[in-house]
Amino acid sequence: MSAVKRSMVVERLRKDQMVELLSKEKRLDNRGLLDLRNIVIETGVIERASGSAKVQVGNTQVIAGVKIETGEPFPDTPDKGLLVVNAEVLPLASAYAEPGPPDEDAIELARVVDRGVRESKMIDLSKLILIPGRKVHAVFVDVNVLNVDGNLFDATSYATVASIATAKMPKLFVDQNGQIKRTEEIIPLPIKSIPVSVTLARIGDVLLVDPTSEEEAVMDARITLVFDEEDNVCAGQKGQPGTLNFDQVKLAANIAKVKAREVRKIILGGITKDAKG
Amino acid sequence: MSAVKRSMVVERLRKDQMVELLSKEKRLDNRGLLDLRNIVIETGVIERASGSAKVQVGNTQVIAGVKIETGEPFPDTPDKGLLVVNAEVLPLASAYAEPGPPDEDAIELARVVDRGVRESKMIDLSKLILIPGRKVHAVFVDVNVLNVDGNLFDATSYATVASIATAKMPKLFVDQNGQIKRTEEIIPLPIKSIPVSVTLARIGDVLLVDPTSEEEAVMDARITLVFDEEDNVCAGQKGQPGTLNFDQVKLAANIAKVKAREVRKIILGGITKDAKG
Amino acid sequence: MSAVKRSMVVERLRKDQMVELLSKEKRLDNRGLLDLRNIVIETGVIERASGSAKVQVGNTQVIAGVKIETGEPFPDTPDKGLLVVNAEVLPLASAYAEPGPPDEDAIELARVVDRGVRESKMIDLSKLILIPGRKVHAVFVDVNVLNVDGNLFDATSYATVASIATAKMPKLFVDQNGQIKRTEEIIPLPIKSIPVSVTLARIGDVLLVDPTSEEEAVMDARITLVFDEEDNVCAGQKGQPGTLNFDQVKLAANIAKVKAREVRKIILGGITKDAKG
Amino acid sequence: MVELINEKGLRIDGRGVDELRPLRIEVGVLKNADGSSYIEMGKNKIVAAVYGPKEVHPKHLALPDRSVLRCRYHMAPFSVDVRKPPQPSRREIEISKVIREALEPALILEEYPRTAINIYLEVLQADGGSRCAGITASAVALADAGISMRDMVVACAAGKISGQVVIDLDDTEDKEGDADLPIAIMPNLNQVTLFQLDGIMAPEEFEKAFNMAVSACHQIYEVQREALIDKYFGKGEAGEE
Amino acid sequence: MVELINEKGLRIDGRGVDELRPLRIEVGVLKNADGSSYIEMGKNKIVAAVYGPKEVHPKHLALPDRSVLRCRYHMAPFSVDVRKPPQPSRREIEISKVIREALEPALILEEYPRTAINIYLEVLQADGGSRCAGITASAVALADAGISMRDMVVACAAGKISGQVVIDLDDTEDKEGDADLPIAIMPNLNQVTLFQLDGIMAPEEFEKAFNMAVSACHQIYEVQREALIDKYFGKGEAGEE
Amino acid sequence: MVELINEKGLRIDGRGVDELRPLRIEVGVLKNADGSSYIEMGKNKIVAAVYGPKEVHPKHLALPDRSVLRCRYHMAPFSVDVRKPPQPSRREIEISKVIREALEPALILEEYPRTAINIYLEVLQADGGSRCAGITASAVALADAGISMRDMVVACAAGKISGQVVIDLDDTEDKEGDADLPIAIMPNLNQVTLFQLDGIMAPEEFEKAFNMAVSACHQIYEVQREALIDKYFGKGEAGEE
Repeated sequence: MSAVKRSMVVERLRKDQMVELLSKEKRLDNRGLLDLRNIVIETGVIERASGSAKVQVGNTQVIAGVKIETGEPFPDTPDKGLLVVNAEVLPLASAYAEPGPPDEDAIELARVVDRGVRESKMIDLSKLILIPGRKVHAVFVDVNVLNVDGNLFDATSYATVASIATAKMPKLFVDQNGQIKRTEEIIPLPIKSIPVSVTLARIGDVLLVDPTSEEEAVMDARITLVFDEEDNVCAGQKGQPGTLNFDQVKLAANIAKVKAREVRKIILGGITKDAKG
Repeated sequence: MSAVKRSMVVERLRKDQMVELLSKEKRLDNRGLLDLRNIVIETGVIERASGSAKVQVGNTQVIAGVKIETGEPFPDTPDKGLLVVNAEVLPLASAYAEPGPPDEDAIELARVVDRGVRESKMIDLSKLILIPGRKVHAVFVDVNVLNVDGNLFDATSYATVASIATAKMPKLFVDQNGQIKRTEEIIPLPIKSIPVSVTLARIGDVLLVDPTSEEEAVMDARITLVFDEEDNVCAGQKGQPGTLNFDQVKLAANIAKVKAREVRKIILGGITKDAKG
Repeated sequence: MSAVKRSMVVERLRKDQMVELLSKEKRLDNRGLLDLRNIVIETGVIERASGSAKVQVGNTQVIAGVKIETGEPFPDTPDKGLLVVNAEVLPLASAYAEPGPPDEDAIELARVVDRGVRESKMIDLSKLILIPGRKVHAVFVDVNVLNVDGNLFDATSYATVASIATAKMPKLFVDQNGQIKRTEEIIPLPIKSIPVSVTLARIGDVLLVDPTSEEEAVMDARITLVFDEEDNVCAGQKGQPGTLNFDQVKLAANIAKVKAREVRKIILGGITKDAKG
Repeated sequence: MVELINEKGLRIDGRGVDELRPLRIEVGVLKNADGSSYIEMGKNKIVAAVYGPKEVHPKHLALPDRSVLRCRYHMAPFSVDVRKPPQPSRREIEISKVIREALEPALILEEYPRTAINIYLEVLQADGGSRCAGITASAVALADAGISMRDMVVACAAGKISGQVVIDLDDTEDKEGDADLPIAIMPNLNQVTLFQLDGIMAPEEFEKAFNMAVSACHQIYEVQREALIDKYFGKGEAGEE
Repeated sequence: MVELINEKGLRIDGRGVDELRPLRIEVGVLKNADGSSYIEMGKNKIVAAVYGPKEVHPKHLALPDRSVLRCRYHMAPFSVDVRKPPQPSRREIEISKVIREALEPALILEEYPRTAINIYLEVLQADGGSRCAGITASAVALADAGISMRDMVVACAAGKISGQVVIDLDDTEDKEGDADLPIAIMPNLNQVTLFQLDGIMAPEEFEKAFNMAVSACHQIYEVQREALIDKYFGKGEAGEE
Repeated sequence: MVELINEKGLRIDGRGVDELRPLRIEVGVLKNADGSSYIEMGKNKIVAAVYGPKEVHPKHLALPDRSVLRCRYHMAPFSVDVRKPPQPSRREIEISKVIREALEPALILEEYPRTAINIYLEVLQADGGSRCAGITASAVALADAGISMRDMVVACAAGKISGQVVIDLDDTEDKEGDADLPIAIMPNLNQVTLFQLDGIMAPEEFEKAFNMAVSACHQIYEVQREALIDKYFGKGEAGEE
């Protein structure tokens, strides 16, 4: 995913060129520094999944599927259902992706997206209990990256959120003998919040949103912030071996807060379309 | 198992020579194209196993052992016992075999042999239930290849079939408390059919049965067909990146059907000897 | 752990020099052949563990922690609790250690230490049963080697033994419903014996105790013997592709028996300090 | 036992015995891949991508006289009813192998010595016949990548359900039926490149099924052609979907 | 919900909202490592070791213009309440990555082309904030190994518990509290090298927490300095503990 | 506690305390291996194969002055009462190591620089003492492969059951007995190449057991010799079994 090995000279030239361009507030694809690429969210694309969403952010393409199973709670949270988010950058997504178990980049990706969902309390996990301490609903979200063109964090987050928000499952109940039975009723997950992720890159002295692969190849640092509907920040992560100064951190948080409101409408649009369809 | 890397020139010469010989209907070991090598089947060779068989097909040598345990049925087949067939080409079997988990060749081998047993309904899996939906017999067949000289598919199949056909286990029952108990009675597995596998190779325009390692090294394609006692075909697999034309497929099926009758007698002989012994 | 690849010429020179020195009964660190290095044993160093011990043998440094969980007994020993000893040579312990699962050296290390504890009957495993055949205490001892300077077998054994001997756990009981409950009472493990390990190296014709890394680099063979308080030998292991003659084996056993008495006092000191503390 | 063919001779989804499921193939769906395609065949939804010819890593795996072909057939965890763990199962490993062997005869690998060509299949949703759909999609992606080919490759299963020979089994028919016979052919060279069989058929049923599967392959081949023509020579006025 | 701050404004362990846990750093604790340190921060007990700069294996991973930095954060099985299996968890893999990225900006890796520098952290006992304590200890071990550095790196979390912003959360506060914001900074260059956030904070709380974490880092930096001075210039009369 | 020795001093299978189990060794049982053997010792049934000296892969593992010896001791899943998963257990890894170290002193590896010699042991059925039987069989297979040897290697255990010292423990005696002392020796050079001990013995019992194990090794050595003589100089009139 990041194993691109380029000639150092070329690398430096590309970066110089990009910094020069950015200093004029221009980007290779003609966007402004704080302009997002086009975001397309389609839900309900995989009938066999409980919930699913295909998301395009520019040429970045991901698909998420939710499976809801029953399982045992973790010993230290006997009163909560389970949420597991996995992400794989499929080998078909880029010339640099390799088959095999998720590498540290894919693990970080899944864990940051998971934190946004978990810490925003998107799913009320306390409502996913079947038999307290023994049987709970387990929500598995698997996200497959199909085409890489930068900003996997946001694309993966949007697909995860949209697939969870539109997931449906048969209502279960526990009979007198302690057996779990399913009813005919189909219900959604208990959704309390919709978290929205916004990622910025620092290249030289410039902060920009929604970086492409070409921008990520020369960026110094990446910062992702996730917000709920009340502008609370609920997850964050800096990435890459570059730094941000104190003002840049605060500026990034402010920019992300504003852009999150913009993306929120698009996500809600994608979710609602499904509810109607 | 197939990782022999030879000089391409030598490779081509060997193949030309083989094709020339075969065009005269001759083989390196003087067999006719449709002659099998000598097949020796010994059962009951491992006392600690529920069933076992050592099979030699020419210099190919394999040993199979059956273990019968109790386990849980798969959720989608709650009314069936379990059958698991594994095959390993041991590193002692050839200069090209490596220690480690089964490679794609060994996995294909095990799965094709498994299909023959499963699809012929050799074992009546519906009779292997102890507590419906919860406890069933699980039949594990492990096949170790001890010496490789071609046609592992048939040798592995014969050893698997002979070890299953002669396997014995204590009769179990479920007491009032739902505990599984063993009786003194020793019973065989519920056997309904004996599948017989026959493998052909295409080299140039010629089809031949029971290829040796030397023949496999130059073969274009391999085709395996499995038959039950009523000449029904119950499993098939083409292998190798070569093709067969439509007539060759049908011809192979006809030849295999006839040869299967011949092998059936040998397998039944090996099984019966054990029953007496 | 042993993957040091040195120039062969240097290797041979080092060995010649060492053999020469040893023939005068001298060692690089001025010890006599049968002198141990300084042994320091601190127990109770990890509050979150049920038991723990940090052991230094010269510059060799290891730390062991005990965790006591409940688990199911092995089917063939339904009337016994579980004991699992693991050892890892951490990558921070030496320039030659690598991250990753334990290699054959670390596995041998853990298994030999485990045998000493198990065969001396240090823990009365029959007293670790909660529900016969179904629930038992499982004692996990994990030993991390922090710095390698030879004689890991003895250092690991001392840390294991001291951490087990000082481990404490809440007393559990089974209520009428078959549920396992914990009481307020804190109890030690049922300790019956304290095994003591002593390792010797043969270099040339000389036997010496407690070898350093430099001595191990040139040793021909290593022999470890473990004794209980009545001078019974309860575990042994020769290592390295060198031999011992019959007299050397018997001599090693006699030396080890005597040195074990000396080490026993140090271990008991380390354990007792904790009991007071 | 489920009734798989009704008294009118129709199958559960209303098809006749020799009728294909709805089939749709799209070319060039992934920007990064050298060639790609998307297939829907019944409820199968599969993406195929080709990367290569490109350098081989590690180098000692390169062949001096031809390209090394690799294939990975993989199912998304959400593609089946019960979540599938992401690591490759034995089934996926076997299918990857037979798909590679089904495609290799059609490729002129000698044109690309010392390189590798990688085919990646991701099954987003699985129905019966996903290996056949995967082969059909892979061949299109290989063509999209511009790899030299002797012929297309196209695959379809025939089988036996409720005592009758039918083509293109769906999931229920595959599980509840009597036999499944997936094949792949090179449609112009009349060569079989994949052949598998699972389940019981009498010799005459086998021959009938084989012939029906060959015919079905020829129908699917037309859809492959149209998809490639659409991509490379345009659809005229029609939009993309 | 546990009451994490009492009516006197004190936390469970008696600390004020802007008070650090007891902190102790020791330098040079392992004989074999090129640099090492030991940190206790609350109940965290962590050993850090640095090996390098040294040859890279396998060689093709070496970089022509700088050293390759590697980091492994690992928890001992007995470091937490429920035994942790020894193989690295996803959490440990992520933390290893962010720690490496937190340290790299401070290292002048260009001075050591074609080499590797390995940082190993073993958490012998874990409390809240083990990644921060690990970064703080690693920076000291890197200095002890004599690696050229632009600045120290020092880390501390702030967070929100019982509605108040506090620093240096322990295990209970981390689990029962509302938010945790671990950061690492280069204290003289005023640059953030690690930034993570877990839990809900309003924008103004976020800014306050961030500022408090920066202040806390400066306090810890003093302890780092003293530990290194003790090692290299002696403690005068005082013993080692 | 099981009674392992009856009032007549006989063991469960009727043997005396210093009596070996039935022993059979066959040479050259596998066509492809450079050397091979098959041993039955009690209920142990083990095949040993030697491949080499041959090229080392990967090459950097080769040694300039001698051959690299490798050994894999592996149990078939059906070799024990409860099915053993095929992947190597910790026990198999340790035993592979001690067997390799038991054989290496007898081999003149300096004659084969830059090569590898691989020994593979497959335990088809396991009884007590399978590592000893495996060593005994391996040494025969190495001789069959024509590897230069300083001496044979032969192995046998002594032990303590029902308070008495005995040789060649079977499975029940191993599990129910007090101690097991497997050793391997070079019978002409009087050197110990394997030494392990499991269980409690007083010092004088230990010495007695050790001496008895050495004697037992000499008896087994005769069987090794006969098997090799049979293979290479014929059995006269007798058939192969």
